[in-house]
Amino acid sequence: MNGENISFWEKLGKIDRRWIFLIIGLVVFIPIAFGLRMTVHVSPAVKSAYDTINRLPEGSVVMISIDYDAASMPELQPMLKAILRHCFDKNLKVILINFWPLGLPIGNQGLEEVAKEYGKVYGVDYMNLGYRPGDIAVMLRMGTEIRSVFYGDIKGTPLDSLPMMKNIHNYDDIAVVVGLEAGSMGDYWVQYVNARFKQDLILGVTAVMAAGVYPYLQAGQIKGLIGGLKGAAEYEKLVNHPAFGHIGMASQSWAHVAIILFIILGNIGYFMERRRKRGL
Amino acid sequence: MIEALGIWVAAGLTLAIMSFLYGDNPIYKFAEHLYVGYSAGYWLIYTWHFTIKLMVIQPIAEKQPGAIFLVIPLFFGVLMLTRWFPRIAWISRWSIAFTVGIGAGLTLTGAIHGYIIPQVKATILPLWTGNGFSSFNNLVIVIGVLTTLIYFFFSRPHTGVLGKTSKVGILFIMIAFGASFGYTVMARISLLIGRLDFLWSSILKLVHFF
Amino acid sequence: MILFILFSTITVKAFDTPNDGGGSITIKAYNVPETVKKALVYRKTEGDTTYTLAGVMSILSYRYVDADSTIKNGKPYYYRVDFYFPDTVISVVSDSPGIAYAQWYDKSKTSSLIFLIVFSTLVLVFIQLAKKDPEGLYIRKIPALDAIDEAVGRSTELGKPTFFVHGLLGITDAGTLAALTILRRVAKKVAEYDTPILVTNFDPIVMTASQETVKQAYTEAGRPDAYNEKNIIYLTYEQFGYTAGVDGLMVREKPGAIFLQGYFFAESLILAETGHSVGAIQIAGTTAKEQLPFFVAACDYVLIGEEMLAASSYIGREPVMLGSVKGADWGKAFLMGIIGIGVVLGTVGAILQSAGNGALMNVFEKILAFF
Amino acid sequence: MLKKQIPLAITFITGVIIVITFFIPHPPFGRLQQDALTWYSVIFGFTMLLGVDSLVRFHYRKLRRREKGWWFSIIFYGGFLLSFITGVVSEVRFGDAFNINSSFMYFYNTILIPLQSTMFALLAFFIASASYRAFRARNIDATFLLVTAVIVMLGRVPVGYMLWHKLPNLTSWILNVLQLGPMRGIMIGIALGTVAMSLRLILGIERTYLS
Repeated sequence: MNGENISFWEKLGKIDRRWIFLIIGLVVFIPIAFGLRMTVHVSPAVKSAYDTINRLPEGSVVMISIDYDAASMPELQPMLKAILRHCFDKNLKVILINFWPLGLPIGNQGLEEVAKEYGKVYGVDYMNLGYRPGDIAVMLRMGTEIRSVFYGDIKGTPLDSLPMMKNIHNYDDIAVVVGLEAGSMGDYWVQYVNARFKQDLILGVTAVMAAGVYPYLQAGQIKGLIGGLKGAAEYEKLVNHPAFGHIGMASQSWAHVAIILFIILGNIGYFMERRRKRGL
Repeated sequence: MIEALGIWVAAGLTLAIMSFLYGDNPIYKFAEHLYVGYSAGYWLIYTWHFTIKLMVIQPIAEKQPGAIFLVIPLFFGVLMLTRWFPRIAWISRWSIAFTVGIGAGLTLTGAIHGYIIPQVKATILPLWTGNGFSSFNNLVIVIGVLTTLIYFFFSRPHTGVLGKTSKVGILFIMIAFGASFGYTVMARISLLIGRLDFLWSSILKLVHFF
Repeated sequence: MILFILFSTITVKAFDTPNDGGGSITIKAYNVPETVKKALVYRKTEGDTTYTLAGVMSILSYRYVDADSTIKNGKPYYYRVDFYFPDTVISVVSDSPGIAYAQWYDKSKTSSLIFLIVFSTLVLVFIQLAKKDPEGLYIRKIPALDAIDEAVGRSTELGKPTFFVHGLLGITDAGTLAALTILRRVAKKVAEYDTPILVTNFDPIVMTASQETVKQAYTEAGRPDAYNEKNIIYLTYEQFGYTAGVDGLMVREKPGAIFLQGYFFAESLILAETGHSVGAIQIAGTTAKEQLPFFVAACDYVLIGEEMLAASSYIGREPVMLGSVKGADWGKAFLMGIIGIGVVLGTVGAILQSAGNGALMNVFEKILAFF
Repeated sequence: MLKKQIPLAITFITGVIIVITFFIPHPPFGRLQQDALTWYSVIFGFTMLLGVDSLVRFHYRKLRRREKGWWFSIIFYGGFLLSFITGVVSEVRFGDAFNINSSFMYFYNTILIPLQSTMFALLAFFIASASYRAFRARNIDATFLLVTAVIVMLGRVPVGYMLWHKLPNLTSWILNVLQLGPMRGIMIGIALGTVAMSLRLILGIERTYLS
């Protein structure tokens, strides 16, 4: 092959992939480092989730279920924080529950962080039930009495010694359950808890799952749906606390554009090369 | 202090893994060996706690009904360990055969009841729904399923009509792959956003600490 | 008085839950007005003087399945359901007691049983036919399987090792078992060419099965002495730990051929891109439909879903195996026929229904419900 | 022969029993499928020892022979012992190594989580390099793949809406209708192949690891 014949475009077609890595890294990193934000358009599904919580009278109880682990943290943790801010801002009481044992420390960390911001007191304004194995069985038994599954909270403190838990026994005492889902627990919340106990439900899911859960919203089985980082950004906008989701959406958009530009450049290089080969 | 140390370690490990993007290097090698070693130990503990302790020891200790049948897996489990003794290592094939039998039985019924029947049922769609667009959608779905299945015909040459339909099938398959690929990009970028944000905030925290 | 008549139309029936192993009674309420806010189910049995709370009835389906651990088969249980209206509570007692039984056959699985019988018969019949007449058997080209020999050959020429990377599921997964068949072919070639192989495993049981497989392949190639168990290693049962480990081995050993076979999750692309960067020929195969696009994008050859499961027949070309593939194809044709007939029936039914005749549509819906 | 016939018989009997009991809800058969999964896990638990043994020996060999990069094997042992020892200690102290206050979980958080999430996050880079290299309109198949991927990618972010406000709708039509058929076809194919394979295994026709 004659080196001089290789045009700029063709060189581009065979570029060291580390340049691509660098560009993707920068495109994602710059909005984070400089706090660049993207305007976010709120979708009806997220608005409806927000309205459901916003309508609750002061002192109502919201149960948030942490059904994810570290792998889905980037998408679901911003949702958790935005929802917690909404609840604490409206003086609602929060109960955290876990169905993924490895999500325990992650959920607790988010809860403590936001509670501190609002000066909330453990056991009075919020608490964490922790994890019990049994999935569906746990969900169903909470329909009659939470204490039949959770004898104590995450640290083993008996529920009755926490002031806020005095009058909370089952789903009748919980206004809304918010399920943050990276797997199949969301389906169980809908099929068991919503169907049997008519419990109001909101789901926050990873972007990959959103399309699969959408039918629940259409069927009215859930009150709202927050999907992926984009959904988290929308919720942040609603609670007037643009945080990670907003920054993330800027990175996200730029990264998509960058990848599409790569594809276009790659194809130009490919066609230039083919034209030259035909010409020879 | 412990907290700062934790942040240092977590941020350091994050950078160490990312250095793999540039190429293999001692820092990545360090993180990789630590990862493999640590997680191998982690899963050993996990297996002990969630499998041996909760599925074997506890049911037997509490004399749960049916606990007696645990003798079966215990027997085959011990046989598996004959692999440590080359002369009788062949006995471990019995245990492999047992697990294969379980697998074959479960996947046979699972594939029929859990996949084939419901998916076929979902594909039996009327091509006229009273609405032009949704009728068209049903048609697209039915054609997509049938042509794709034709592509997976093995015992006949793909020529003539069979060949043409299987060509349509492969185009449908390519569309599905493209959609699936494009759909996943968003989630993958989110992961990187999460990681870089963690890294940046750790740096800010550490700068603040000193 | 009018209200009383309205409420008195509610009836409650208690009956054995069908298709189960006993110990469960279903309570169903009929003609429930929509104004009901909540419905609680109470249970009483012989010797009890009062009813005890059993649970909350869904007010969407008006059904409650009572599977309390105290329920014994063959014993009558009486039920009372309290319906909470905005201003009053109405109690309705079931007209007859419910008695739980265990069933010997699950009727809801009849469609599966029929398919199982049809499919097994087809496979068995074609296996018998193949034994009698092995001549007329054909299997279409699967390029990824043809490429195995080429890949191992090239790896040998370059003096580089061959890597076989197992997926993440255990031996209960059909894809893993198919991977073992492919491993056998790869190992046989490797033994013939006398080139190094490394097999990485995520699952320890798969590791033991791989060791047996490779050992057999070396024996088949006439070189049992060259087999070394230490080349078939377990790494860790942690998804990304496994990925990190395999990536590390790839960049250091620089294999000439890489086989990524089995059920993969998100790590598929990390492995395939790293393999590509070291310049290896890559042949992937998976039944994980979500990961197929990534393998298609990053590997040289890909076994798409069912192609992987047909690998053993393709490689071995034994009449019995090819017969089973032919039988499975007829099973496929059978399903396509059912889909075709169903679609025609549904379409004609829908057109007739819009013309005012719903009879065929009823038949169509009955057939669907049977599935 | 003992070495071949017994394993085949074990697979046959186990497989047939599991298939038949699938249709029988009556105890004790109704729970057999679930029990079989538990049995599988228990055997898995034992085999885990073989796996870890193989891994530990792999690194021991490297150390003993002073193979290239042998000292990284020391890091391997360090990591392994760290989780193993803190696991055993936590299991004794709390009766449950997975207690949130245990040292085992502390190291899980500081070591395993960052490693796991970063490894996962590398996908963002690889998905970019793979699209750049592989998405070329070489032929009609590749063009279909490429065009669909680009549309869906754009349709999922705000930028796509700015380019053409109907793009999100087109994307959801592709996801809900166009790709549904082939995905379902692939799944039915895999399920059929699985059934055929399981039948071959139960009947002893397919015996990769035995003969």
